[in-house]
Amino acid sequence: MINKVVVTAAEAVADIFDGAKIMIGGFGEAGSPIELIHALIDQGAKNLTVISNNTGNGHVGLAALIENLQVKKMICSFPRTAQSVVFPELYAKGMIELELVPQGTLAERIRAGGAGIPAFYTPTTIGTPLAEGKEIRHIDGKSYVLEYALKADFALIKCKTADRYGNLLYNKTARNFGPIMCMAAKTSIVQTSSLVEPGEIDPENVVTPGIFVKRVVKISNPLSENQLLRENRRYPW
Amino acid sequence: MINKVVVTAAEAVADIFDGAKIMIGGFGEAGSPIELIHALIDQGAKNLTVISNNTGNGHVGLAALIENLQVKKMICSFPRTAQSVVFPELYAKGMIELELVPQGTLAERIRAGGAGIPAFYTPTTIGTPLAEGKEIRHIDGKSYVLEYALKADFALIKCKTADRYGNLLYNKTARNFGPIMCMAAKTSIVQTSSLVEPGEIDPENVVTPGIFVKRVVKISNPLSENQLLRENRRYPW
Amino acid sequence: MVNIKGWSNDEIARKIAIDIPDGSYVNLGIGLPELVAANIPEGKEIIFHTENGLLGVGPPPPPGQEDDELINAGKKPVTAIPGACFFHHADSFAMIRGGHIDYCVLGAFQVSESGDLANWSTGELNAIPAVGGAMDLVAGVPNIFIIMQHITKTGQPKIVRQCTYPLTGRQVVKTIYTNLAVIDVTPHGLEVREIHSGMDRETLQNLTEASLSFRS
Amino acid sequence: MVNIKGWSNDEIARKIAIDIPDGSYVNLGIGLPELVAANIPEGKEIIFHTENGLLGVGPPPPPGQEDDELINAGKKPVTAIPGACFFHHADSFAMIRGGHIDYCVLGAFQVSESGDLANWSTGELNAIPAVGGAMDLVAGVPNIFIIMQHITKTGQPKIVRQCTYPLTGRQVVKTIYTNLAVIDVTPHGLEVREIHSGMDRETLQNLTEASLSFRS
Repeated sequence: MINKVVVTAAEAVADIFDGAKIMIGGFGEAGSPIELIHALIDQGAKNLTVISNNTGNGHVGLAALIENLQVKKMICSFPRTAQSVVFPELYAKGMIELELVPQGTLAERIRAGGAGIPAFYTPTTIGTPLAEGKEIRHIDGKSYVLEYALKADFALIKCKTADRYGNLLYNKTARNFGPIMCMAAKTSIVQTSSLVEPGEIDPENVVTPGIFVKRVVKISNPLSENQLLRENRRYPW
Repeated sequence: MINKVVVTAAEAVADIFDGAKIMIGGFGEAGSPIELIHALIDQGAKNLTVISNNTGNGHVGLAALIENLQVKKMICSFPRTAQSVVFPELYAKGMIELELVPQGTLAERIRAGGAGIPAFYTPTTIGTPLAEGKEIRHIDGKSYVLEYALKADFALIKCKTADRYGNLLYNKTARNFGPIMCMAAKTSIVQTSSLVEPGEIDPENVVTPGIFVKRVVKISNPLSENQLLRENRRYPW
Repeated sequence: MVNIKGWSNDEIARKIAIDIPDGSYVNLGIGLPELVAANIPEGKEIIFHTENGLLGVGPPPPPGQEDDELINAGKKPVTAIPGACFFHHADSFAMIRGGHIDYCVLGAFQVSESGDLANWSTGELNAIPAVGGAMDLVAGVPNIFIIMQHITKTGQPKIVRQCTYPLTGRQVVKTIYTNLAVIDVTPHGLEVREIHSGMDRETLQNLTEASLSFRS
Repeated sequence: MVNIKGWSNDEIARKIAIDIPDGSYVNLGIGLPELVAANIPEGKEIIFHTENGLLGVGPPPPPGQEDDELINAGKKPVTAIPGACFFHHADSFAMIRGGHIDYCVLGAFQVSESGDLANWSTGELNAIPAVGGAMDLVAGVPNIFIIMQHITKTGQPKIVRQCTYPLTGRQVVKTIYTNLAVIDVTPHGLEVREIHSGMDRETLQNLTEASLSFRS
């Protein structure tokens, strides 16, 4: 029987290795798999390359992972937000690398990684410093840059509802990068608030088909990053 | 107020012009927008380029459009099926052109057309006659062919449920090419069995967001192609 | 420096809201552009897109009813209108890059006379670069409107011959809405469509590095 | 020509079903390959994918309960298991091209000793070319199994040195299951893993153009 459910977040992230490339879902707080990230902090893997839209807030979740010096390099579109303090400090000290990618190109590179498309052309960044050094091609009178697929060893994703096959539903704008990161990672690890029987999710409504998911962990009441920020919490606590 | 509903199929296809490029949804009978195609036969536009996975069955729907000599060229992956008689005959006589595209490349080219990606690399067809004459590129030790996006002036699509914004739900495997063709056509025309108020479709479950749809026509009880084939019907009747 | 304040931010946003046709799909940048949503004239239906995965953004929720997982690109809580839909990031940017979003309203550091836009980096050496979705928006959306103050806080022109800050995109801006004027970017250069009643042409030109023509 | 019939189609399909590991995602080609689904051993859970947009294909429906809009790639009516999901064609081929489908079982006109596959066209001049999803499947799925008769109806070998028909893909076949033998494509050529009890090595080699080695 196919059963992708593992019992604890610790078990789910146990095989993440030093130097791994990890996609982490979320757009700001929405969709950030905070329990899985904290489990990864406990686990301790180092020299990670993290692909995520932002760099975390305060001293919890992704920011705490960075603060714990487990991340060698960030690939993201917007590394500073109002409440992002850890990354800017380490970046200023030259202690963390950054590959800046426009948000749509980031999404498309991840989707390409999952879809077996090794590279594609896009109009985004043409005429800007971010196109420098990239191959440019003219198609039907317009210019485009060549961009390569992004893949990862692991993805850490948060969703709302899952079944044992790994079929997923998300919650509102917390969906964001979850579906495409599940596609692009060799081992997608998903935390879900609710676990249901196969068939309880209408087959017409499945957002992430189970084929893209390797492990599911139930986290019934995930922490709210905003709440933790208001309380000035730090992980590890 | 945004209201994409038009009353008749005739009205919905009225501005399709001679020489237009038209995507037509469906995989065999499933998802074939038979009423819209018949309206296009009544309307009479000629020299059409049709992008569709197959070439129709018997003498109704897409096959009838071809039989009526309105189609100059087919772009498809599988132009012959058990019940396809019209296309083979015209093709043998040199009366219709064919661009043969592997099914996954066809889907990805259509999706690229809708997503603003002008071209991409794919492993499909490498080492086969269908890669002849195409640009080949080596990426990370593997070979890929360059494929270009497909766009269209119109798309004719069948769905199950729609609202006045053009948000769509499909039925089972009749979904197939519908969502990506809606993305890739300038004017997407959709026939729906059921029309509901905005908000009646759960925003988490919308398959085609309304932004990709221009016109919606209600066809409450669409004809069954299989039924018409069993009855040996021909359009126009 | 001139002491004229010109139109309020809401008045500028209102002008944009009037210029966006009924039935348009619109993406609003973070900050000033967000004012456009509240200024849509009665009877006009505009669908707002936020690149983090929602088409049909509604007004902000009442206090206490915020949902951490229903936010806009600026990470502020929003609501969803009836008829809204959620989707993932690749689909969201397919809407943008594919030319399906009709209008996008953005802020700017600088706009050049040929419509070049600089709005993501002031090029300071130690600043952390952050681009978000701005470059995708200007590459994909056919109508880019800029909302901004006409000059910087220190009195420097923001409408310039050539941008000195790193570009977001080349020849992408269609119309600039400032507190002092509404200016179209045309093949023949910048053309002032409307000027604040407290302004004269000469003063406006003095506050603008690029040269302006005036619709008569 | 040899009169041995060898294994029945169901027996061949059963061998494939045994070789596919529990929990695999599998795509079955049209025709003979479809027999694999009915031959999965008790207790093994396999998820079947059909490229026209369904993961979790179930058995055929009872007569009279067919649904024209619930079909497989061969356009035959199917059912969907609990836990199935529907998706569009681009997502479906993302599963294939992206390497997410573990196994694919296909028919063949010819297989070469290096694992080249020809299964979409006999290259006849007046035939209408039709390729469907075959080239995508062999380009994307890591394990391609072939199910076929060992020789053609006219006695010609189908396992050849070089395919003479147009290729579907180069060096893509992993294992060939015929009515007479199970043959792995290895870096050292074709290696017979199992041979039908009514066959001897020499006869099998005589029915095979490519040269075979035998696992001792």
